[in-house]
Amino acid sequence: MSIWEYANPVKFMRLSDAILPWTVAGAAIFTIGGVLWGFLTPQDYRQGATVKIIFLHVPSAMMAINIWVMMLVTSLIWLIRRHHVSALAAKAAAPVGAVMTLIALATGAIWGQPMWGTWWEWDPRLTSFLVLFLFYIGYIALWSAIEDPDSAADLTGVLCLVGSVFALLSRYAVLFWNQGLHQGASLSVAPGERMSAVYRYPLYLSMLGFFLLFLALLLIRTRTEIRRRRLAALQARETRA
Amino acid sequence: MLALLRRDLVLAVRAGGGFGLAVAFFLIISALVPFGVGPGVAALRPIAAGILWLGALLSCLLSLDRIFALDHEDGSLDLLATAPVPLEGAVAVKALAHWITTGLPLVAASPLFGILLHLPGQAMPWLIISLLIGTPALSMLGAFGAAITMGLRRGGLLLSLLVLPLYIPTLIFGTEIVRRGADGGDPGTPILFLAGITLAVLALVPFAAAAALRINLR
Amino acid sequence: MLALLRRDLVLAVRAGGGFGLAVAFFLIISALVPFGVGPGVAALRPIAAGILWLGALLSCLLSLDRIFALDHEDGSLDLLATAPVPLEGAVAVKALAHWITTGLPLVAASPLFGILLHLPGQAMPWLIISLLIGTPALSMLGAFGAAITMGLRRGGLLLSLLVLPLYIPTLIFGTEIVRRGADGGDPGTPILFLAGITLAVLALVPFAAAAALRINLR
Amino acid sequence: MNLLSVHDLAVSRGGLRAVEGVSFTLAAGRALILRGPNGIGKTTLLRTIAGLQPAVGGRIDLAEDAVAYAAHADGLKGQLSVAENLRFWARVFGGGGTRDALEAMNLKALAERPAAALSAGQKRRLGLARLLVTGRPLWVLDEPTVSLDSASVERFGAVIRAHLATGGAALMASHTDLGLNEARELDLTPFRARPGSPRRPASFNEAFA
Amino acid sequence: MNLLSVHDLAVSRGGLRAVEGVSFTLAAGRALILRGPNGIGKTTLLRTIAGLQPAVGGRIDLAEDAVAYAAHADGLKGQLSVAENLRFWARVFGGGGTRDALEAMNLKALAERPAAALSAGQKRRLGLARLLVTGRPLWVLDEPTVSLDSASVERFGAVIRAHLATGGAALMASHTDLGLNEARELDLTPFRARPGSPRRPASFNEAFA
Ligand code: HEM
Ligand SMILES: Nc1ncnc2c1ncn2[C@@H]1O[C@H](COP(=O)(O)OP(=O)(O)OP(=O)(O)O)[C@@H](O)[C@H]1O
Ligand SMILES: Nc1ncnc2c1ncn2[C@@H]1O[C@H](COP(=O)(O)OP(=O)(O)OP(=O)(O)O)[C@@H](O)[C@H]1O
Ligand SMILES: [Mg+2]
Ligand SMILES: [Mg+2]
Repeated sequence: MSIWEYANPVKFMRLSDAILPWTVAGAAIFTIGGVLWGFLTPQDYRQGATVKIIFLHVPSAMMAINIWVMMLVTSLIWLIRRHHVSALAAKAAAPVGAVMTLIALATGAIWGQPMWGTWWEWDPRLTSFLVLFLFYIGYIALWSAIEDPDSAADLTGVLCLVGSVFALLSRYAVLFWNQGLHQGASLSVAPGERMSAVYRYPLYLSMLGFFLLFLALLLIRTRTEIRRRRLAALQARETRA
Repeated sequence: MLALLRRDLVLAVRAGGGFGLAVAFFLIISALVPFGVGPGVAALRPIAAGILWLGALLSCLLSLDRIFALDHEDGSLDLLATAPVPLEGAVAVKALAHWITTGLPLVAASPLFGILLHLPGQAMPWLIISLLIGTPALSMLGAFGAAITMGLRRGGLLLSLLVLPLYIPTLIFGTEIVRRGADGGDPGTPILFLAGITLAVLALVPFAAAAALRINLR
Repeated sequence: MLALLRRDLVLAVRAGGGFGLAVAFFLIISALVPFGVGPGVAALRPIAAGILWLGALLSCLLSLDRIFALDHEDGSLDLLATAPVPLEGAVAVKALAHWITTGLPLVAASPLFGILLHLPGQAMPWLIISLLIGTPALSMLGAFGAAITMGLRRGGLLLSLLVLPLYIPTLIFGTEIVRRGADGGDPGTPILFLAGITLAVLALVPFAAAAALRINLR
Repeated sequence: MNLLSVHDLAVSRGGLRAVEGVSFTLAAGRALILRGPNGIGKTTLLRTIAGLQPAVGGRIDLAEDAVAYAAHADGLKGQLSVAENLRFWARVFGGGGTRDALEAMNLKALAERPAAALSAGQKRRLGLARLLVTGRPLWVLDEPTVSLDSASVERFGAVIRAHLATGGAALMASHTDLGLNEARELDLTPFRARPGSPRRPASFNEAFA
Repeated sequence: MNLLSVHDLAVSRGGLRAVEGVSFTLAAGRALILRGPNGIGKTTLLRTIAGLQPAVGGRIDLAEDAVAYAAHADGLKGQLSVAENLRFWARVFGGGGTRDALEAMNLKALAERPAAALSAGQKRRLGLARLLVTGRPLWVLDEPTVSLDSASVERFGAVIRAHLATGGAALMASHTDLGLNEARELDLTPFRARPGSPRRPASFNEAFA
């Protein structure tokens, strides 16, 4: 059995058909459960109720990065092994990633208003996220601009490769750029170690929820994409004949 | 005429992005400026209005350069010139289509970029108003420049050389409105001037642009 | 290869302006910024380095968008792809030609614009050095973006959407060099980073760009 | 009734006269094919008659909004489908019948295909179909059968004949046989412009020659 | 010796196979003309053989750097003169003899004219003259005589014959008579690809159909 048979769109459809309901259900349960549990936690002594936004903010921020990594991997699979479903998965993931980035940015901004007194600060971490968002929309725009699906898949794949390198590079450049003005520990909440279990467990839960949410959306969007390609292919064949 | 408008809009949407593209470009410019001038509020606030207006100018430029050149290359312009629509009207419609795909989304999204660049809150409405009044003139003047440089193979830089000086009055009054708005001054006078410029441009420039097109078609 | 370089330079010169055009664009940008942000030394000095670098980015963008598209449309690229020159080499040569017509004149003229924008005197050499090191990367990355958007009819805005994010590291290190130079700091580290980026870009990006061209030619 | 009458026409390209002293008339129901070697000035003459450039001498009489012009570039937008392209021109010219036009040039099967995905001959067929939706009586065509296969050339001949039969006229330039035996031919070779300053220079090149 | 041999070739355009099962060989001194209706896949086949796109099936055997390709777009820069255009391609291909090439396609008189100021047929003549300066043995030509007047078509025939006589070969697609009686013809109509999923899909359209 060659690698191609294994990566067959029909097989993918069958497999995804089987696991999709479970993923959707898991996503619903864990996301809603995690966020709700988070909202029922006691108020932080320093930040008050605003801390609760962390249950949206951190999972979405993590997913935003992870989705780009996943796109890089699937793009590579497409470029090297010409696995069509893989290219479509990358295409399907991009808008989800962009929305996750947007959620992270928006919740961050909403959080920043009470915490820092400003909606936006050119903090290295926030800036890196903005840059990541730029890469996402460039990638999406390129997909939508090219008509021919094969060229579009190839070109976006190349862009994803080069873009990944530069996204990483930008992150370091941004850190370099804004060293002096970096927000002190007094402003930004200290990471994990000071976070008590009260917050940690609901956070883990909503992280899992967000991951499942992404998986469900990815599967649904990839399936739609496959169906659309199938329709286009049949139509093209009909007019050619 | 309506058919032309519809076609240009459809083309803008199909040829990648359409409405979102100008906003995205604006977002990038807003992100690049702090990289260039430094991240602090102190550095950004005073220049925010100017940068936002410059961004509008540039996104206009980048999207305008080929609106006539493409129609020229594929022969559409020859056919349009022999069609029963006045060329002046066609120019105006093309500028309108351009404004809808570039200027309008920009106006709508501008408060967001105002936040990014730390534009003071009380200046926001004025930013929107100034862009709303000013951007139609940008599209129309850009169309004029595009008509003049239509036959040239690499018009990009040359076009900006021709058009940017024409943008100066709009830029001056546009930023002045925002600046006065931010300082709590009275932006009435610059608004009047800006509106006057835009109206005059919309009324007169289509004729100049159509004349340039006719010359280039010969 | 040399023939290609020569042809591209001749074309750039004949197609209006050539060397002067980028400088003129730079001049306009330097002239527009004070209109946008206000004319005082206090307003201009802190942002001068950033504006100059942003101007370099933009003039690069405005002149790059069609370098492959034109060759594609008139069929030259098909012929070049079957010619006994590696496409990677052709890409590199085209980027080089672009740098000679845009980057180099900019580097040469930058002190003038530094004066216009009140850049402190001791920062001038650093401005020149940073541009000299950084602009080749801008041309090469721009060529990559142009190769990707080659087949699209209106690449302008999309190209900038793809390319400007790639310019971020160069922009950051480039302005940092000038800023440190102006403050009397040590610009050694950013210079090293900038040179590293440029070298890596020059070594690797031609392959990506040639791959994109091949895909677009199919 | 004459749809077009040309009297002592002189046209110029690049600042130099190409042909001069050309006179002919074209009545409804007639077709005229311009012949002549490469570079004699056929394209220039046709563009002048279509009103895209001014004549430098002589007179062109034709009704306003009578001309439909078709040249090498077909005025197609690659991102629009075949039907959309046609519909656009139908709207602009206030004509109609895109369905018949598609039928006439055998483009029915390709109607939903983006124009960028057509072969050379298919593009040309679409360019010719456009003529049908303009509703204009006088067709001015520059090498209309380039890239067409023989079946399409025949089809095109039938379209022209139908157009002539309904009171239209056609002025064409071509190097090949269009299969229109009823069409007159006019060889432009004898009208090649002779050097020598004309009374009133039409351009910089003539003014300083 | 065969300059080109094609075995069971399948080519695709827009993600769909156009023709498949095409086999032929082309020996030095021979010419082959591809025939077939519009849209059958002649251009696609020629581009595949020129190496501009990958074949989706079958084999193409030819020496490296043997092909000179010429299509509808002539690869001319309007701002360069005729001679400069030619000289550029001569340098790129390491060939030479631009003077002879100009002579052969009767472009001597136009040598200093910018290419933008040529008529359609003159441009095409320049595009064909380019073939002579490549020094390549295998010419792959897509509708080479479009826009040429009959004198130029004859001239082109003579050029091809001279190329064949010096050990070259030519593969052409055309709808018109090229005046090359010694050339073989190959009608592509019987090779039109039949729908049906191939073993290994070459594109999205085939993968999901
Ligand atoms: C628009 C703005 C913001 C963006 C793009 C952003 C982005 C991020 C990112 C990327 C992470 C890291 C997730 C991880 O690595 O685990 C994160 C975590 C976090 N952010 Fe934000 N953030 C923003 C605003 C804020 C604000 C205003 C605050 C609070 C004052 C804040 C507090 C936190 C906290 C407490 C964490 C979790 C701790 C950690 O895992 O390091 N963020 N944010
Ligand atoms: N800018 C210019 N300067 C000088 N001569 C020019 C210029 N542009 C075109 N010409 C010449 O004008 C003449 C008329 O060109 P035109 O395109 O009308 O010829 P044509 O009869 O249509 O030829 P073809 O059969 O090749 O299409 C040609 O000899 C051409 O070389
Ligand atoms: N993107 C696409 N999607 C689907 N079909 C396409 C696409 N691009 C081209 N085609 C089709 O591929 C086929 C082959 O085109 P090709 O240009 O090779 O034909 P050709 O034989 O050269 O025709 P002509 O004689 O008109 O030049 C045509 O039927 C064309 O419509
Ligand atoms: Mg002609
Ligand atoms: Mg063809």
